[in-house]
Amino acid sequence: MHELLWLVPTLPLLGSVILMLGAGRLSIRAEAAAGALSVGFAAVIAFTIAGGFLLSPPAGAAYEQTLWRWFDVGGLSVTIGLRLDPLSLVMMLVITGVGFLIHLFATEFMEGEEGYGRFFAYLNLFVAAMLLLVLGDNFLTLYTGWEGVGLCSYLLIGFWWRDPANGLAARKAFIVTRIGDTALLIGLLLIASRLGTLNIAGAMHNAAQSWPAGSPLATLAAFLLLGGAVGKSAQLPLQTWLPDAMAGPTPVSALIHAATMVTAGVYLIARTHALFLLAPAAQYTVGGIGAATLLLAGFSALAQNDIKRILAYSTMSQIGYMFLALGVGAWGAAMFHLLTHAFFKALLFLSAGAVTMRLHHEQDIFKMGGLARRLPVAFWSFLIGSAALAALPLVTAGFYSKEAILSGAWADGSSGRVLWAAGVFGAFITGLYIFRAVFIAFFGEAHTEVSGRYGWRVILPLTVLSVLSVLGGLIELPPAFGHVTLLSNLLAPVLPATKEAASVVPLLVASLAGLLGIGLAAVLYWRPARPPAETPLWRFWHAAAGFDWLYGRLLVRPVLWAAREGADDVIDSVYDAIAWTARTLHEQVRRTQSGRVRFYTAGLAIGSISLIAIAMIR
Amino acid sequence: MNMLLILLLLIPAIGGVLAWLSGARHPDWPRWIAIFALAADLLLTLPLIGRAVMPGQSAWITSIDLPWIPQLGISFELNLDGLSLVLILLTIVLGLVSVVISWSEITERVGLFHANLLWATTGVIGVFLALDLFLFFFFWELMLVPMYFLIALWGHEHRFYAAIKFVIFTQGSSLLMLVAILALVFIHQRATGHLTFDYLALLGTKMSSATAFWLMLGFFIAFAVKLPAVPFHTWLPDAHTEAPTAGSVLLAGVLLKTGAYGLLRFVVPLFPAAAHEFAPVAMTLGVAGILYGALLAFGQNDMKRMIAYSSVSHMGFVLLGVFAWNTLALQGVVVQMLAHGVSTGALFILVGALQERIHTRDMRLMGGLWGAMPRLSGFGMIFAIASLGLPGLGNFIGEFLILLGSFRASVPFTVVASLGLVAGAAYALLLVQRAFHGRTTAQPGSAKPFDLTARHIAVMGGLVLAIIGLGLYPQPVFDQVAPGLAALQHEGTPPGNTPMEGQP
Amino acid sequence: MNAAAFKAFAPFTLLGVVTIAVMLLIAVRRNHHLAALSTIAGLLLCCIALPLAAPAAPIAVTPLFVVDGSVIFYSGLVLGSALVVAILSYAYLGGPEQGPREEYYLLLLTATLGAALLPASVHFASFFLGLETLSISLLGLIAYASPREESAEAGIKYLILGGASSAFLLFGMALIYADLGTMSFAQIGALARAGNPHDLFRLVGAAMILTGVGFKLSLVPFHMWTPDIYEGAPAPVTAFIAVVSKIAVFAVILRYFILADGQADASLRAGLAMIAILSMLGGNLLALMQNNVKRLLAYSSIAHLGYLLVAFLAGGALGNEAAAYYLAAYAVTSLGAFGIVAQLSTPGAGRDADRMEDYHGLFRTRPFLASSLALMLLSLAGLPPTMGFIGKFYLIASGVGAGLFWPVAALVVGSVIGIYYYLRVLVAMAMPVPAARSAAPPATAPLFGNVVIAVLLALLLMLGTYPAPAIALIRLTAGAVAG
Amino acid sequence: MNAMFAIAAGIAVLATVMMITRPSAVHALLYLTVSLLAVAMVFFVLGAPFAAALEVIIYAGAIMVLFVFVVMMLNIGGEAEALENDWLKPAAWIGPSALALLLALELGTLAASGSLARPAAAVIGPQAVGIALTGPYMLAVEIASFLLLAAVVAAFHLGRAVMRGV
Amino acid sequence: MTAIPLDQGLGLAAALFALGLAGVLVRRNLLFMLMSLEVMLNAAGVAFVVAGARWAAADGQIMFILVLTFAASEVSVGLALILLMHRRNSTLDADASYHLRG
Repeated sequence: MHELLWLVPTLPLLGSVILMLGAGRLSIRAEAAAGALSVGFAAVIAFTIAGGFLLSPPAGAAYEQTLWRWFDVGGLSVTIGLRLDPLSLVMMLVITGVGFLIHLFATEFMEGEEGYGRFFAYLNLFVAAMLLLVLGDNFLTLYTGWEGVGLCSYLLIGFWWRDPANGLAARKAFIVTRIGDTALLIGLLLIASRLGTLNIAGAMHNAAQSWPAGSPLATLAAFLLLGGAVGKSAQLPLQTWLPDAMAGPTPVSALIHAATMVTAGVYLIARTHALFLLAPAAQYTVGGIGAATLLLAGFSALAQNDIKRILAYSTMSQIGYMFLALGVGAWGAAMFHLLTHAFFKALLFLSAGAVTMRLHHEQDIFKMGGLARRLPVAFWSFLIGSAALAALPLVTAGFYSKEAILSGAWADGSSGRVLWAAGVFGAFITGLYIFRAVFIAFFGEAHTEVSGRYGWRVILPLTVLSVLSVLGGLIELPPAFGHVTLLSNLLAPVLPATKEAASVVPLLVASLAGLLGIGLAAVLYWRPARPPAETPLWRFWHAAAGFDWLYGRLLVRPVLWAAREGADDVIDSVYDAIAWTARTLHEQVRRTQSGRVRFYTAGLAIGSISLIAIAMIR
Repeated sequence: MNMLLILLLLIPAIGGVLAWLSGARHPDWPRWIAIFALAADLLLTLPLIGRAVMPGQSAWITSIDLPWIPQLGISFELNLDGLSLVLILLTIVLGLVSVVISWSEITERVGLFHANLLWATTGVIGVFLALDLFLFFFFWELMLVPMYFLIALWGHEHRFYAAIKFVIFTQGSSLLMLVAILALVFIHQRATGHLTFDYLALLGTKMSSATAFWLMLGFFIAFAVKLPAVPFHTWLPDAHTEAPTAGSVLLAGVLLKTGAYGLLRFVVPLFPAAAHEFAPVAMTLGVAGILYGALLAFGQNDMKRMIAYSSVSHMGFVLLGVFAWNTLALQGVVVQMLAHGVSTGALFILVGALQERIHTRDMRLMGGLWGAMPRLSGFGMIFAIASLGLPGLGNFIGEFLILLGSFRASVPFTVVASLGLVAGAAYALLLVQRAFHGRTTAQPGSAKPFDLTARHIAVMGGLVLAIIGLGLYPQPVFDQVAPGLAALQHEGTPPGNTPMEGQP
Repeated sequence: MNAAAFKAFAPFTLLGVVTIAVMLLIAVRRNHHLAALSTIAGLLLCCIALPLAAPAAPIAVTPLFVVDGSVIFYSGLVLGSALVVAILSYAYLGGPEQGPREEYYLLLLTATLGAALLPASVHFASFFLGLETLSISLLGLIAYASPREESAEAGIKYLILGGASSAFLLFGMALIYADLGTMSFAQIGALARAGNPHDLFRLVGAAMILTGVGFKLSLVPFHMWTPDIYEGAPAPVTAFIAVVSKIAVFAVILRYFILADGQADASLRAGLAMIAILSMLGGNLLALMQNNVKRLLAYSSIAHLGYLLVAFLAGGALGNEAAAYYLAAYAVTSLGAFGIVAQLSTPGAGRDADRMEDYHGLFRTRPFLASSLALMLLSLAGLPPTMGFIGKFYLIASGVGAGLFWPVAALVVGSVIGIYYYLRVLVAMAMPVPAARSAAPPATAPLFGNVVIAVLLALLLMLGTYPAPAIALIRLTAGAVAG
Repeated sequence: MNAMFAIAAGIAVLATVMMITRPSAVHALLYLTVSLLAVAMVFFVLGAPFAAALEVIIYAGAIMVLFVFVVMMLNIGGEAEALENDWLKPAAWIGPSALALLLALELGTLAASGSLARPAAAVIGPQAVGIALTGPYMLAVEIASFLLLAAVVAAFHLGRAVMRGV
Repeated sequence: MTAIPLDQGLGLAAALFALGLAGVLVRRNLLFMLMSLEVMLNAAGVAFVVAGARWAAADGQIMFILVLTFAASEVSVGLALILLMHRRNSTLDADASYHLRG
């Protein structure tokens, strides 16, 4: 069964190629079928493989499949190969499973849009690239997937190409993440040069062999990889692109900017945790970045009115939790949260999409209102998602995964306590901002017309994801609740065990913080009157602490200025000057050709007199 | 007597004459003659592929050495190794592409056009084959003339200016090279009493390090101009912009490669110590080219100019890689050359097609072309992202290996150079945004722009396959050029240095 | 003068006889075709006779002359070029009646005689006489009466400037004679090498001779007459001045400096190097934006003579070979270029086809001539596959071999400037045909001329791609002068 | 110093100075003739009677007659003289004269460097010259005849053009 | 009959030569220029005769004869040209017509 692994990324790729080549020739139904079914089949195969994997794990808990030798140059051999181990297995399941659901949703959501086939071509390509990213057995394959998802993200954010604003957002996303990618690439160069291989497992092995803990090279390498991770996962300081990325169609936001691609950074760090263990400084930084991002994003989410932007900031914030978990060595917890987050965030986006597709793409929560009764399906889905996001204790998946993170942080000594505190405060904010959105959008007076009905292709994904958001947490329960460790067991061969807090106190505090947030939201926004006043503080958080402004001044404007001013190529003016000199000299010497014979004779005489002088002086 | 290499030169040369003569009566004959000539060349070359890849064999696949000007120690010496072979294949293929895409663009003086095209191809093939320094110089100069005519006669508005600029830059620098060649030959003659222009004999000529430096510089400048490296690049945007599409394709795809080839074949092996001393300067120029080219590409409004500056940026990688001088970097250079030839050539073809349809290259007048020409735009997108170095496409392999190689030679240069990847993304996506995306503007001068024709689609499809092939399975290229590069590397490593090879 | 010497000198005697014969023919019957064809035949005869004299070489013919390999090469080049000019003249003058044309051929023959004798001269007397026979004949040719206004003006300029330069030349000779008591090159060299206390006379004398020679070779700063006379003279005469007189004078000065050992002197070398550099840069700069093709070629010839001086300065076997090859290349190319100008012109038109506008659209209207001119220009620019390319390579080789840094640098810079204006002409030929110009081709019968140009073109390409035979010939003949 | 030489040389120089400064062509020609005659005297003193004779006969005689003939043909009158006076402003002659002076200085310095041996006093008569002319210089005479032929043809042709009024 | 020192003879030649040059440079009338040219050539002839006297050889005088030949040729052709010029332009001003320039 494992032998079919190569089909998992290939099927979506095939779907994409078919859609591209068939552009303009296929019917809408065929396009929808090609788009959704290719991922569906991939999911089926993935789940079958997973079943096989769980029932009879291969030796070393990893299955490797080499497709072909990419290149072998100067002692560096790189293959295009896939590696299935528990970590990539989890990721593969999320990508294909959630991916399929979102594709299904999109076939209905995108109906009537121009470029229907193109949309699915890009989306399929994305799935293929994402699968390559997580399945690749070496850094270069990973990087290929990494860049591939970046490209697809670019293409999909700018899917509605007629509006230049979308193009700008798309380019911003690509270029900002490319900055991180470049750091990653340099990291790969370092690894390839110093460790002699780009195979991930091999490199990790060699690193542990040749680099002592805390060695500068290991730290440097870890920081470079972290650079890539923060770019892709929209963490500080490369977080600015994610909110703008919401310009893409909502299924895109759900798939790429919530469930899968943005978690690639988390995956990367988890994948290379051996390196981070050698570089404590880098690991602390990971945790610090996570904590800072989750707070920053939480506050920013509070100051947004656009439902998708709220969700975007919440994504940043939740990935911050995952980073925090990675920073404190709670590897399993990070992956657990990644998993549950994929469910409930996809659910949130899809239900938000389900709302907006009935509201003529109105995304301002203050223009919604009272939707709970009019769009019950969307309401319940959104509510379940919000509860999971706010980690409503006991009944949601988000609760268990977030508790796992916070418990890991609590257990990680004094610096972990600080991060724990940040996480708890973040939990409070999360409850506040998401239920602010729930109350404003779904309760109170209606402001906008609602039209149409949902088809099964919308309802089915919402239902499945709702179920997963509720029950998904049960695979991993803390000691206080029966200590189920299905996921940890699965991941045990690839990730070190997570430290867990023995005490119940932190758990209670964190639960209470979330509830407090929800409660405060209920108090404040049960009867929302009008959009918030634009105080300086509000503007500050609305603009996510002004990073865009700062980067604009520091980087974008100078480059634009230089490009505009330098467009005529200053170097060329040097050559122009030479040409001008030649022409001027020509004009000057040409005057000597006056046509007057006496002048010419004088020239002759002068020449001769000079020659005689040279001969006489010598 | 192995006539193969001579045939390789004779067929396009004679084809050129025939094309010229036949053009007066039958406008289509020159096209077919050109296609047949190039196809015949291709057929001759194909059996050579895969030869001399076994270790332990001589790097030369085939060679020929005829007396030419025996009085001056000059012989008609052609040698083919994997590197030459790969570049010749690129030349022939892009030559064919040029013929096909000129079918509807060139309607005046068809005979002369194809004659020049074939002669330029002849010159370039000669450059890649010649191992006698004089013969090399002969071909080096020979390719200049038809290229000049291609730009000056069939170019756009400022074609004369651009063509003359092109010739003056190249000619000025190549005369420096001639002086250096002669000085080298005389030094060799004084040392051995033997007057010869044979490259293989001149390898390892002993001279003082100051002399070696100046001679190396003479060669370097000639190749740096052709490459082009900052600050000798300014002819390129003009030449590219004003040339007809086929001219731009040949310029970008093939002519620039002769500069890189010269650096590889001559500069470093002939003057190993001087070249290694000079490497930091050359790498600085390379990095400067990468960033400066990208910045200027970003600032252009003329689409062809933008692509031209992107070429400067890409060739900066080549310069960086050559002077990193290790297997990884050199292999990267080869792939980068091929990939740049394909991707930039393709972009020029698209701009040409676009200009044929909407009569402008100014991106301020474009926008939203995706609606009217989805195929053209789709291809444009593919090659734009190829040129920004997306993994899976050929350019990435080149850039990655160059960076990996140069990382071993110098970390700071590599780090700065990799910023070029970000800059590349900036201009490539801007191109896509300004031309294909955004609001549809009124297209000047055309009622209804039509999408690519079948002929163009076939060509572009082929180029897409080529760039993907290079990106996903470049190993045949590596195998093909490895022996040649190994020999070069052996020559080009100064005795004191241990080659930066083997286990990393 | 014994029999062997007489035999060796026979080609020159023959040329004299031909001149007299043509004169008598004209006296008997004035006919353009007759005069032209007899001149052409006579020159052809001389060309054939020259190699037949080879077995006797090297041999001294009175103290004034010598016949050796170098003479056979350079005089052969002179005679061949004169033959080409004669044929071009026949085509040029072959139009409708414009007055007497027969004397033209007579003057052409005397000029050729003077020029052909120069490479053989080894004495001031023969040097001077050959030079002045050439000059006086040229004076007549330049001013050759025609409706063209400029001819007379050009003649006057040549008269005054040529006279002044000849005076300088003579005075210089007198100084050397006063010092050394001999006018034979070889004896001067012997005395100079023996160590003469009054070197100053010899050097100043050489400087003044250089003035006269520099004038004839149109080297900066003695060059100013060149464009005016080139423009004013009829096109075939321009070709004659540009090629024949240059070859002859260069050959004699080469011999003088080799025999009299002038190259060994540092100050003279410095002066020559300066002249070379000034000529290369000045000539090219003057030509840069020139819009008259004849003037442009004139300026370019200034530069080319400057290039030649590099080989001259380099000396040695390689320098002499380079000079010989470059002169041959220059002869073929310039004859071709001016020949094409002549082919496009008629004396009846009032002026020659020398404005840039006359060349617009030439690729379309006269494809053969345009393509030929294009190749000639490429050769002048030193681009392959032409003789000019090999020639320039040879020159740079000699310069580099002799370590002449500054002259070689000037050569490179000059060549780069040169490219610009040669290509300007190419560009002009590629321009659209101006509507105003009448499409009627010139009235002359250009067949002869076209054949000659085709032959030159063939030479240009053959020796440009396979120069080995030419180099072998030069080694056999002109290389011998390196004594 | 030989007095004869000094006087003749002085007359030659003075007459030449006069010649180049006279506005009237006829006056200038006369001065030139005087100068040439003085030079003939110098030749005689130098022991070259044949050269002296030729100087008188050909230069002062034949060539000057040609000039006179042309001056008469052109009928240059007072109007032209006024024009010449106008042209002979200091501004016009100072520069060229300085140039000529410089040349004179150079050549004078050279001559006065004086290291050349004083020649033996000997007369080289017509006979010696004749023998040399028919001996080593035989071909020179032949070529000189072609020089004259060329001059005759050219002058004839141009003169005929003058007559035809082209 | 005493021998004249060479420097004096050459001095005379130099003076005449320079004067001739001055004449060519100063005068605008073509006739005068031609006359001045004759002076220059004559000066060269003087130099030859002086040199010949030094070496007591016929060569100097022979060169003088050749110079004379040349001078005569030059004058004859030159005068014909001047006549032609005058016929066309009605002036002898050397600066009057200079179409050929640039």
